[in-house]
Amino acid sequence: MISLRTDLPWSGDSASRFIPWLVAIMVFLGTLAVSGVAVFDTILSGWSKAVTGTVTVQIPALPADSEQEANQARTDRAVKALKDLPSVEGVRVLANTEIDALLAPWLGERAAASDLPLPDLIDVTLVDGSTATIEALRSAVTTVVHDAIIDDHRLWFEHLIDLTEGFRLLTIGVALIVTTALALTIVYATRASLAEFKEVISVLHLTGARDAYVATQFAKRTLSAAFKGSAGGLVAGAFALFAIGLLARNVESGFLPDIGLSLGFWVLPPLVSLFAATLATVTAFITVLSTLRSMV
Amino acid sequence: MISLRTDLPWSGDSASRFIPWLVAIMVFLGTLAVSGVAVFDTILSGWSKAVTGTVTVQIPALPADSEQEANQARTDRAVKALKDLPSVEGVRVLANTEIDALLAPWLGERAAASDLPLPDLIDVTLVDGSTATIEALRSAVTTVVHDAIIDDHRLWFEHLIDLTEGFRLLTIGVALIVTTALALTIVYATRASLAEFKEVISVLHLTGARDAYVATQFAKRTLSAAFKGSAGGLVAGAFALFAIGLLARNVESGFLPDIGLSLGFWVLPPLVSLFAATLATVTAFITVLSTLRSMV
Amino acid sequence: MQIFKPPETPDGTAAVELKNVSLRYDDGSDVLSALNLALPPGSFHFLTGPSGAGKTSLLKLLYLAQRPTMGSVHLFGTDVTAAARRSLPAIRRKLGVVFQDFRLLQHLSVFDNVALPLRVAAAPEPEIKSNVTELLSWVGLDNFMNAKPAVLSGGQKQRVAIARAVVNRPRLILADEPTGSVDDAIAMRLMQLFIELNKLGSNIIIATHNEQLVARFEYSRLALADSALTELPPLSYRSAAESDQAINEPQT
Amino acid sequence: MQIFKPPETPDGTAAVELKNVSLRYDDGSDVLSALNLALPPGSFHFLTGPSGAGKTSLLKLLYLAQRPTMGSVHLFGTDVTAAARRSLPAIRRKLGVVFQDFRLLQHLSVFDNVALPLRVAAAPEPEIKSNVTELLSWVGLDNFMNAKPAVLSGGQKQRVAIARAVVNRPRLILADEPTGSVDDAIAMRLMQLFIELNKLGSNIIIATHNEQLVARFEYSRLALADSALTELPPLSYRSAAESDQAINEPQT
Ligand SMILES: Nc1ncnc2c1ncn2[C@@H]1O[C@H](COP(=O)(O)OP(=O)(O)OP(=O)(O)O)[C@@H](O)[C@H]1O
Ligand SMILES: Nc1ncnc2c1ncn2[C@@H]1O[C@H](COP(=O)(O)OP(=O)(O)OP(=O)(O)O)[C@@H](O)[C@H]1O
Ligand SMILES: [Mg+2]
Ligand SMILES: [Mg+2]
Repeated sequence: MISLRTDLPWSGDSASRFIPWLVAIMVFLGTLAVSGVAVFDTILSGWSKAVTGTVTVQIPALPADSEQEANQARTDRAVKALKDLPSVEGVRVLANTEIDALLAPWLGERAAASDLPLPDLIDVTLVDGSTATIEALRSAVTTVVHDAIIDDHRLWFEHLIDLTEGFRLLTIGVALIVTTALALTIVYATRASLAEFKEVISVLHLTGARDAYVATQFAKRTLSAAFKGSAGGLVAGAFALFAIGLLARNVESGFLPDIGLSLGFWVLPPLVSLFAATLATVTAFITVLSTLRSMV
Repeated sequence: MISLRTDLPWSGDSASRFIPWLVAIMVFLGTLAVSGVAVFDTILSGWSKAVTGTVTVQIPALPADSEQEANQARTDRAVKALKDLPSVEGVRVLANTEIDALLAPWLGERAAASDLPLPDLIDVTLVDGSTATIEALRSAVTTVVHDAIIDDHRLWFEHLIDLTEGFRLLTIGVALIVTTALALTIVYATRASLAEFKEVISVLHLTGARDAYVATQFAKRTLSAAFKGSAGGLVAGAFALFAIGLLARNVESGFLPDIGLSLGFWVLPPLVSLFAATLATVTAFITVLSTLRSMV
Repeated sequence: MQIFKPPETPDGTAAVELKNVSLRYDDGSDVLSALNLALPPGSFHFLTGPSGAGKTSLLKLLYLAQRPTMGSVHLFGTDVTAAARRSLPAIRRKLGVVFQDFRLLQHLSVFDNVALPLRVAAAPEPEIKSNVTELLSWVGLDNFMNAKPAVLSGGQKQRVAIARAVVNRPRLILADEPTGSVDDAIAMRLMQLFIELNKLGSNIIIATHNEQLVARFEYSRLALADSALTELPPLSYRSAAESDQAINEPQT
Repeated sequence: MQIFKPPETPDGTAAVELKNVSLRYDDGSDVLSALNLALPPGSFHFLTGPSGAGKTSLLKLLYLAQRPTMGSVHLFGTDVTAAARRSLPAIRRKLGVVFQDFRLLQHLSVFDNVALPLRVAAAPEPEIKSNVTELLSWVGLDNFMNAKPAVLSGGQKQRVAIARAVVNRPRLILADEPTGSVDDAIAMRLMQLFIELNKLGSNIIIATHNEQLVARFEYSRLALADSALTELPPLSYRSAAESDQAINEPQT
């Protein structure tokens, strides 16, 4: 009976005005963030380990009338130059059978049997996380073999993974910063609202009200405000996710792993919304109780 | 003299508590957004139009002992199947000289001169924006030529562009939503603070103060609060940009165009910050004046 | 001419006791210094003194809005200066306070303002309704039950404040200038309310600088001056026939 | 015994004029109905009436915080009910108002509160300093210049409110119960202030229900009752020797 009554003004103070907005923004960004992270994770685990940090260097064969040894010397020079680079972990010259396998789709099974001068291929494994090495590598190799070709497609792909991983981290970082800022703002909002109600609270106290009586009213108020905002944020977030979904459909399914069914995409947003509402309420309750304790 | 004095409480009200936070969040997200958009733009114009919506279909040559006509028939079958697909705009069989040019880096200048059975290559132009066609294409082609190979790397790249473009749009969208929400919140904050000061303002009025006297004090207050927040947001944004910079360095320069020197990356964030502070101040000034007019 | 006499006050533990109480605000000199006082249960006193003498400050000590800088305050045998914060609400529910500046809750109706002490103490709603209604009609505000304080006149606000202070039949009523904003007729009617409650056993302390009012009642005075408290006999001067008349034909 | 007499009031345009003024709040019946009044420049009146009669409401009409439901209000020859919003500040600067609930700005010091009307009118700072200081020492608050209103006693707040109302020598002073929170000695001193200002030419209207106070002055009364206004002669009853004494030996 009494607990349903309100001795606090239910509108017009900072907390009740701001908390819904703050929680809404928090839930909106949180929803985007967890979904984004979930999507990035799925993409990453799809692309995953298949791609290792390798580059292929191709040493074109000299015209047939040159000596066989000259070809071998060119390849050796390139291997030596590569081995000298600090960013190179391992170097391996592909056997002719491997080259045949690579060329098979282009030239059919009989490529190896032909008298065609096949290029030598060198598999270069790079030191983990080494950056900007492709140019160094290119210049090192072309210095010794001017017409060597660096096939860096795999590296590109790997960098793509790096970039996605970066976006993932950035998303988490932004979400954390924004969430912290907004949680702090809720503390401020509650304090502001307590300050505004100082007079009312003091009258309640002097009339014999207990702290719990006052704090419960505040917490309920905040809970209702937070749920309002949280629902709004969830709806806005859902719209944004729908937009992302459209985007993702635009990208061929072979390129991006299927993200529609991943757990994070559908389960996490409501959890975020619940978390935000709870965070706001608990924050408000603690702030109120500790402030009340310092009053007469 | 008088304009420097304040008859309004300078702290403890909603506006002065919240506006710095709100503006800070706005500037932070705005900074990330414009920088993000600038980066995406640079990347996109770097990758740009070089890549068109094409797929290459490769019809391997039959063993040399088969008839020449059989090869031609396979290619014709594939072309017909491709032309029947709604998602295909144009189909073009590459001339032998073009194939020679493509193979030159692999096989040297003399490939065409050799008796090697070269594959036929078909350039397929896809209808703009058609999605999920690669599988349809693959199945259509392999039904008629079982060992046809679809080279969809270019398509992948194009999809990458689509994805980046999507991120760009999403960034703009999120920035717009958050900015609007925060601008609204500033209107509310100002109204709340006017409501809190109703008594003070009424006393000022009754003492003979003009609207401009009151509104100017509010606008100055908001301006100072907004600049405080805007500076904070800019600093936080700079840190985030620094983090992005580290990420970008991690990605090889050949893959991502150089983003460090692009205009947007360095000029826009301060503009965002100025914009946010101005928006807050003007919003507050208008809100105050229109509210004052409705008072006695 | 009717002079109001105090009832016999029974002996027993003092209802209100100050032991060597001093009060000094942060930055100043003593507002109250070394006060000693013991009021028996059922007493009725005026608290007088010039503006700024410390009347409100003394009442604040009694209604636990302020702790003394030195000494101790005892209410109904409990040392409230030493009491745990937890136990204060129970003590406060035995007090009724009329604040000098009313302190009505602006967002609550007149009815809800007066009902507040009962609600805080979880009284049953029907009891609240009958008590509050009766009291509001006694102070002449039956027509303002649902009005917000903002629309009331100064005197009307004061009457709401008084009704709120006495609605839960407190054992100690502390009224700070309770008749400062009303005319003489209503003042006498409000005094009558305090007298009735006093007859039912409540201790009453009324801070006032209205000498004409004090003069009409044969109640002792607690006089504050120069930070010290002196207990004085009732004012001998008494004004006139109007007092009778005012009480017998109250105006609203 | 000294009885204060009003100065001769010069003829001319009425300083304050009500023409058939009625006031009704949103939801109720007429608080004021069909009032007519014309006060010559330099007049001094008490405004009396029981609690809730509409004294504050009438003053609100005069200080432009409320528009009449019907009729027109004229100040110094200007029809303020018809005046553009832009021109109101200029008129308000000729008014000094003591609000019944003081309305001090809590975040400003006593000095700044009193200085407010001068600052709003862009008076030079040295003039502000000397005027405010002189006035504060007259009302006995020299020691509270830098205090915030929250730490003042009820009577001290009232004196700050009065000082703020009169600091810019307004042509019309409207005081709502200006002596309700102070003792008789200070009340007489404050009345002396109003009398001095009246002698310098200000019109004065003091709303009060303190009959003892009214009785000491030979000023006419404007009596509000049942929504109507009657101009009554000065109260014949006069209380005693204390008035002389209070004015000649003011206490702080
Ligand atoms: N919170 C406070 N902080 C500092 N000083 C205070 C505070 N409250 C009151 N005072 C000072 O203590 C003195 C006594 O104030 P108090 O309100 O008790 O007087 P009072 O007797 O009630 O006067 P009045 O009749 O005018 O209401 C005053 O000088 C006042 O300025
Ligand atoms: N803003 C308002 N809205 C509605 N009714 C109001 C408003 N202000 C005053 N009233 C009503 O108008 C009547 C007159 O009020 P007013 O304050 O003018 O009385 P007063 O003569 O000043 O009384 P007091 O001596 O008690 O201060 C009262 O019944 C009051 O409830
Ligand atoms: Mg007091
Ligand atoms: Mg009034």
